[in-house]
Amino acid sequence: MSTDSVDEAALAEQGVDLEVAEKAAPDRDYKVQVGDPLIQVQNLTVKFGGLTALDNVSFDIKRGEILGLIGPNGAGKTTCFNAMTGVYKPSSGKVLLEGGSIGGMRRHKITQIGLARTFQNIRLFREMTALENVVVGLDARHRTSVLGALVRSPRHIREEKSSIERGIALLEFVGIADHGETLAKNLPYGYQRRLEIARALATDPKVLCLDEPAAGFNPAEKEELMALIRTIRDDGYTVLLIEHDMKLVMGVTDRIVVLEFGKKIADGLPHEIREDPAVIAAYLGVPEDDIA
Amino acid sequence: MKNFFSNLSDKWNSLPRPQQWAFLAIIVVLAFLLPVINPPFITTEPGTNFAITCAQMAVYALVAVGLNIVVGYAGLLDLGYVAFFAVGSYVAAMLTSPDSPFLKIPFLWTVPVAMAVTMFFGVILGVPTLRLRGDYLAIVTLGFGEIIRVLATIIPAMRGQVGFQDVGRPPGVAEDGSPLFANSNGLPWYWLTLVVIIIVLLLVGNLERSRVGRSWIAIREDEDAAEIMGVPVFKYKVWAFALGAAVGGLAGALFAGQIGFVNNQKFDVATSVLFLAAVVLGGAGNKVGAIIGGAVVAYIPLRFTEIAPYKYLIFGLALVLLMIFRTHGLLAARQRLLAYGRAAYARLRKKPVDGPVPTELGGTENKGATA
Amino acid sequence: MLASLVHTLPQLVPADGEWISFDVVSLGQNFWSATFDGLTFGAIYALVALGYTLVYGVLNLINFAHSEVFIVGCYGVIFTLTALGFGPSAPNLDIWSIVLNLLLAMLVGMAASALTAFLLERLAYRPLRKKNAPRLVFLITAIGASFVIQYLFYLWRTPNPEPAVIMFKPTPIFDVFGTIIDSQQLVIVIAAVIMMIVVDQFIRRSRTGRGIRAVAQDPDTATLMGVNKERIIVTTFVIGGILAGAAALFYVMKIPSGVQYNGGFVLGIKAFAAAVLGGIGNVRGALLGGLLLGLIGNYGQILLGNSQWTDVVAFVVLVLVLLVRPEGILGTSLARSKA
Amino acid sequence: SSGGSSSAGGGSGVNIPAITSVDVPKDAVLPKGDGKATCPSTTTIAFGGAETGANAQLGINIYNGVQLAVNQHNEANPGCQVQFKKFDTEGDPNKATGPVTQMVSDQNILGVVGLAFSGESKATGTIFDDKGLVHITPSATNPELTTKGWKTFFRGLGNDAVQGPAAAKFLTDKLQAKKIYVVQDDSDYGIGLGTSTSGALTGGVLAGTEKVTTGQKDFSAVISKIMNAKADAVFYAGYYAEGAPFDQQLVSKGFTGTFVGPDGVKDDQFIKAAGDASSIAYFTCPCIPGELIPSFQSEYKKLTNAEPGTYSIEGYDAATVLLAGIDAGKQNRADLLSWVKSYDKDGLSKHYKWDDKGELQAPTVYGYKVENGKIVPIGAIGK
Amino acid sequence: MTLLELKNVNVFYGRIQAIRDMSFSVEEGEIVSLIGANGAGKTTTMRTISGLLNPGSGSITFQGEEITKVKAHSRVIRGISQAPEGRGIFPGMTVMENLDMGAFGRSDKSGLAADLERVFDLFPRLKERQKQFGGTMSGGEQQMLAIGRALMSSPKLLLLDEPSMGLAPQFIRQIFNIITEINKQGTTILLVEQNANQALARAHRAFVLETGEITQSGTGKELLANPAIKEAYLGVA
Ligand SMILES: Nc1ncnc2c1ncn2[C@@H]1O[C@H](COP(=O)(O)OP(=O)(O)OP(=O)(O)O)[C@@H](O)[C@H]1O
Ligand SMILES: Nc1ncnc2c1ncn2[C@@H]1O[C@H](COP(=O)(O)OP(=O)(O)OP(=O)(O)O)[C@@H](O)[C@H]1O
Ligand SMILES: [Mg+2]
Ligand SMILES: [Mg+2]
Repeated sequence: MSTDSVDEAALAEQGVDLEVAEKAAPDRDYKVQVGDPLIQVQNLTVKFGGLTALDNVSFDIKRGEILGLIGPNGAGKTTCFNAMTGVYKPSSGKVLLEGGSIGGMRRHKITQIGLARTFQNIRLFREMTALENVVVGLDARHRTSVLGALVRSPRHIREEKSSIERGIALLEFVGIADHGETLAKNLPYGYQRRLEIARALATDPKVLCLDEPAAGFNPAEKEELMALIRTIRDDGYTVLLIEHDMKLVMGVTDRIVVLEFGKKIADGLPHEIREDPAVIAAYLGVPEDDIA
Repeated sequence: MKNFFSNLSDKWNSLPRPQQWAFLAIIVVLAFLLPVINPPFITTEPGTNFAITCAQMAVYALVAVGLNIVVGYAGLLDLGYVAFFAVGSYVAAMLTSPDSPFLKIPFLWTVPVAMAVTMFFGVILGVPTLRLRGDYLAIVTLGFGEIIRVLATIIPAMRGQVGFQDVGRPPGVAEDGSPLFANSNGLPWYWLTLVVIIIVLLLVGNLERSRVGRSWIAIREDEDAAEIMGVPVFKYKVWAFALGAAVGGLAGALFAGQIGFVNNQKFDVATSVLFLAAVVLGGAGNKVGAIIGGAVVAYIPLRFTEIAPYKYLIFGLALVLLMIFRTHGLLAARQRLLAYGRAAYARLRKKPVDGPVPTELGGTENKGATA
Repeated sequence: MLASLVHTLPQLVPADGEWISFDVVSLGQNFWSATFDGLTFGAIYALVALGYTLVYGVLNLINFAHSEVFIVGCYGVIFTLTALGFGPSAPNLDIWSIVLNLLLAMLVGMAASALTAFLLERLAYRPLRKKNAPRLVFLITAIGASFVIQYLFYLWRTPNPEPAVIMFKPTPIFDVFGTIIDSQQLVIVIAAVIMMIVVDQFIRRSRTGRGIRAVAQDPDTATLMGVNKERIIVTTFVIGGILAGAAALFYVMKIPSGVQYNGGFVLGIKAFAAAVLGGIGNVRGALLGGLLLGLIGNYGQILLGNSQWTDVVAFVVLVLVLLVRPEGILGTSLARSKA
Repeated sequence: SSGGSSSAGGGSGVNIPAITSVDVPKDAVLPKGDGKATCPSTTTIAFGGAETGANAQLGINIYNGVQLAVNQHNEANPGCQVQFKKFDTEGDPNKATGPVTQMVSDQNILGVVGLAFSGESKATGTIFDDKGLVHITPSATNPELTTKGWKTFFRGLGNDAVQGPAAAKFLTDKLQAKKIYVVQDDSDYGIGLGTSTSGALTGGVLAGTEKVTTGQKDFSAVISKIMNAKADAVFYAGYYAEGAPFDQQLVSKGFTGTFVGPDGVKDDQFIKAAGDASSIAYFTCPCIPGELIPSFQSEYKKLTNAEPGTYSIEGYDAATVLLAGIDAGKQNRADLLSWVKSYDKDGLSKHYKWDDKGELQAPTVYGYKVENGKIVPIGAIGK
Repeated sequence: MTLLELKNVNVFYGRIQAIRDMSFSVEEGEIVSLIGANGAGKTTTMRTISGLLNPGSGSITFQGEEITKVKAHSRVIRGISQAPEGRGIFPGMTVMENLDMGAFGRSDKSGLAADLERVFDLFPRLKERQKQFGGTMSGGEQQMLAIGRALMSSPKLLLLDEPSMGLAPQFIRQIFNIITEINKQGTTILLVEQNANQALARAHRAFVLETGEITQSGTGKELLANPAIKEAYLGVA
């Protein structure tokens, strides 16, 4: 698409780095409206044997927002993620993306229709370079067939070239472009986390789910990450964020859902959550200043 | 030795493209001339005709290239790959040998038929089993290999150990009026197989540097993560199986033609395992390595026929020692998975992180206007 | 062209209907003897399968050379018995001297197998572990080592089978539905099952057993818990070897003239299949898989009237089981087995 | 235990005495010739067959016979030192092409003894034929081999079409078996021989047929069928590698009938491996008992430190045919080929004269049995 | 008394040098913190001390004895225990078995029951889930298990690699209290933390690691007050 239709100045004011954004996701609509629900989680329940890890949980993720998902250890956050992305089959309830159910869909399909994620325990393709990792993500949107690849069809060439442009742009976006040729397994932990984000972004998702992306970061690094997440949102992505670092969560999210023992106990704006006595009792448990 | 090889791949990668091509051309010419030169120490004569040795090395190399797709790229441990080789051989034999009741077609036509049939077998085997993980797949494929061999034994039309004689050959006569592709004339067979290898290599290279190759490697690295990143895991596994099978079938057909005789003896687990050894020896995932591995595996026993009882002892020792001293295979250089990766990495290396994006790839036009 | 192809197709099926004819009558007649023989072989498969399973559990490695560990044990047994004066005719010994001699042979067989397994681990695998070799490389090394061991015996013992050594004439013990179970079958099955139970309990309950399971799951962390990884690995190989040595004695009892330089290969593959059938990495699975495979093969062979079918039937059943239960019958691995 | 006891077991019921000598043709051609031969020092004959692999013993038996012939020839003929080269095919048709091509391309090789097995012979006959290199197989018995129109192929012994009926006759007449079970392996050889034998067993004496596999070690399923059929004789068409454990297991399950095997089973290795069980065994073989020819036996033993094995003498005789041609001045391939074609003389083991297909005109089949742990001949059993 | 001492240690991954000429010591009874950015080499240092990595050169002494060449498992028996980065839970063992593994190399079994009691007191969740497989525990629960397991070995020197990673806020504070507590009971602790505030506040001494080298050292309080460190590691609040 051409950039003419976009009010560049206005976007720039919002802090959107147009160049990167265009390269990373050329088909994206930058002028997103925060508002209508993009994902609806409806009465989701997941059981493991006798344990109900997720108990009748419902919430919406609205287009263009950063939704925080918090709760004590073992509350069911990762489980919720897994149920949304097709890793676990929910015992009951469903997940809708833009009104359509994604229940029973194959996992790679779920990604292709716009739900991408990172892993709490990093799972990169260790023997691939950083750039290649990102390009695998980009391939989710590509349509070259095996035959096309075999004979180097024009589409293959076109897609390969754009892969590299977009791949490099994404690496730049998360700040590890100069490690593009390094094997993923040899990247330091923090860079691996960034690479995971880049790879997930590469699938050009409607919703990006981040599972504890700041784990293992020091406060300074966390701040960079916050900036990065904001930029991602500003670029038009919707973000679902699981994180234990309250400063990060409070600083970056637009809205927060709180789980405890598999149940939703709160859902609101950050400042509301911060003062919610149930949340304080269940989770925060400590006066603010002690965390920082 | 270790340094020699790793330096080699480093050096190789740092060479500019034209120089790489020039080197490749020299290597290819040398490869073609190998049986003609018949180098003294290397030759397998007087035990075995060297041109035939070369032809068999080439067939093994081709097999290894095919198996490398399955094992090296997609990481699917296939212990029954010989089954595809067998199917290819039998297709060629049954469609050309006078011993077969089937209709006869010219030998060269059997090659695409063999590939199609083996591909079909690959899919038949793959669809039910490729959902199995890791070594469960290994034993199932091993079983499949055995089943194919045993069926060749018990189905009367497959003629068991009696086999098919006078398998067809490509057309052409030599000066003395004898067929050019006689079973005893290794040279044309070798050259034919070499040409086939080069074509297959180019095609496999194309796959490797595409979303197909990347998907395979991603599956090998972490199947779940690959799927969640949008890779249709099952589909690409079946593709790996089918394409690998097709190359195996191709090699089988050529082998049948060169030997001129097909029976059930060659297609046992031990041979399967040798094929696998070829791939790993060369460096799993590296197609050039696979070629070298295949050639070595075929070569060693033939080289030592004069000390016949010791040849497999030597072979076994060579395997163990090579693996201990070249743990990642002879050519451990990793595969490149991007079609325009060289330029991309060069760009990443040269460029300060925040600098403007050069457009040397010509993929996008420079928009100029940035806020 | 297509028409003539189709026309020739029926030729694949022989006219006399031999392609698949179920000899149900024969199976009925031979059912019990097939069962007992199947169980005896199954017990032998199971013991060998344990070696695969244990090593697989700890190193995630298909130890292809385990069939050679087994065959070396067979040579050990044969040599001992020959030295003790056993030969091609069953000796006239009282039961206690037979038992004593057999125990001695078993000990030697176990020692030979265990030593082979130990050397294999030391000389072939350990250098690879030091270099963090990928799994496939271990597999190929195993194959190479397999060749080496086979051909050492080939050179030493010629390609011919060893002369038969007969330990005792099986005496009938039970009569089940007209089929006689003899002392040999009984000894083999009972002894094998007892050994399996001992190993199972050892893995589950002993400290070393816990170490084995820890290394199986996460070698680095196991080390951080004070587990001597190298020793655990060696121990595992040696246990596998000891069991293979026991299997060797039973095998020689059953097939006195079956010891040959390459004689382990086919049995090894069957045992490996048995391990997978039961759920590789699972000790009880090995027993179950072994017995099942022995039975299935024997029934199939009789039902279909050609020994070739043994393998086909066995593998078809294996595939079917895996399709239904992708992790084998008893699924969970050594690593996951509960205490 | 009910299997054999109900009927008179062939092994115990019939006693066929061993013979202690065979007639050696008086004017048999021997390798040493007249001692006056001359030939270029490059003159070579070759052996092709299995030196390694599971059935290597047969190949070893043969090339020792050939080696003996060459040695005797060279000792006696200072003017004609024939070289001898061995080519290992492992008995595998797929591996034979390379060595055979090497043989035919070595112009010094004028004649070949081999190949040893039927399968490999089939796979390579055309190569010999193309290059006009004469070869005499001392052991490949598949009848099909002479139907291919090869001009260079000669068979130095009777084929399976001769042996099968002879074996059938031996079983029913001499051994007086009433219920015969035919078991064949999956080799070219076993299938051919098994089929021709069971085909010749007419009049209801065939109790059943069964197939086993090369490499099989456990025969319990087959054996329970045999026992249930109450057979009193088993004919095993295959090689000793499977034949020995089969026989051993048969006996240990209580079988008391007769076990008959063909040339592929007739080997000392059979007795070694089967142990006591081998005492019920008889053999048929289109081969002559070389050990009964004292001159041959002692010379062979001197060379190899072992008794002559199956086909040793056939190898020796075949080599002699070739050497005699060389001595007679047939010192190129074409000449030597026509020499063999028109050959009509006695060898140590039999008369050598081939028909136009390359089959011997008058092959004989011998019977053997096991006595005191040794294979001993019991005389000719077929024409 | 000096418990642990590193002298001129260099560590390589293939051709990459991860630790450069590192020397420092840990006195008995101390809490020493290592802080540094991602990839600075903190984990590498820990793994070198516990013996999972072998230094290319340099020496490590523990209780006055040279242990550079001592195998990792023997170091555990000598009293060095590590809760590794990434937790290292045995996924196929139950929670209880995982805890048992912690005591694998322990020679005195006397205090075992008391130690188990203490772990269960600290993390009641573990007590609830004794029979659950380690691999199915949530991230934070696994972290608790890893720390609990390390405590079960009652070590002389406890190496903790990012113990607070993945823990909910209420647990983070608790974890640091526990660390202080264990230390008071006599265990020396070497702590790697990204939560630099807490790590420095609790440490007697601390080092800052940058690309494999120690660039700053001092007491926890000193470093906490250092503006450069504040900027680099503590974030501008
Ligand atoms: N496969 C499983 N089997 C049994 N229990 C499980 C399984 N997976 C998760 N659980 C349990 O379900 C609960 C929720 O786990 P989940 O991983 O969703 O927690 P979480 O909210 O992500 O916690 P954390 O912040 O610690 O990562 C936990 O108590 C966990 O032990
Ligand atoms: N296996 C390996 N192979 C090659 N390089 C490695 C390997 N492991 C780590 N490295 C490199 O060594 C350096 C130090 O890594 P280390 O894991 O010790 O850092 P760290 O300080 O623990 O970082 P983090 O805070 O991310 O955990 C990094 O540059 C990393 O890329
Ligand atoms: Mg979680
Ligand atoms: Mg770290």
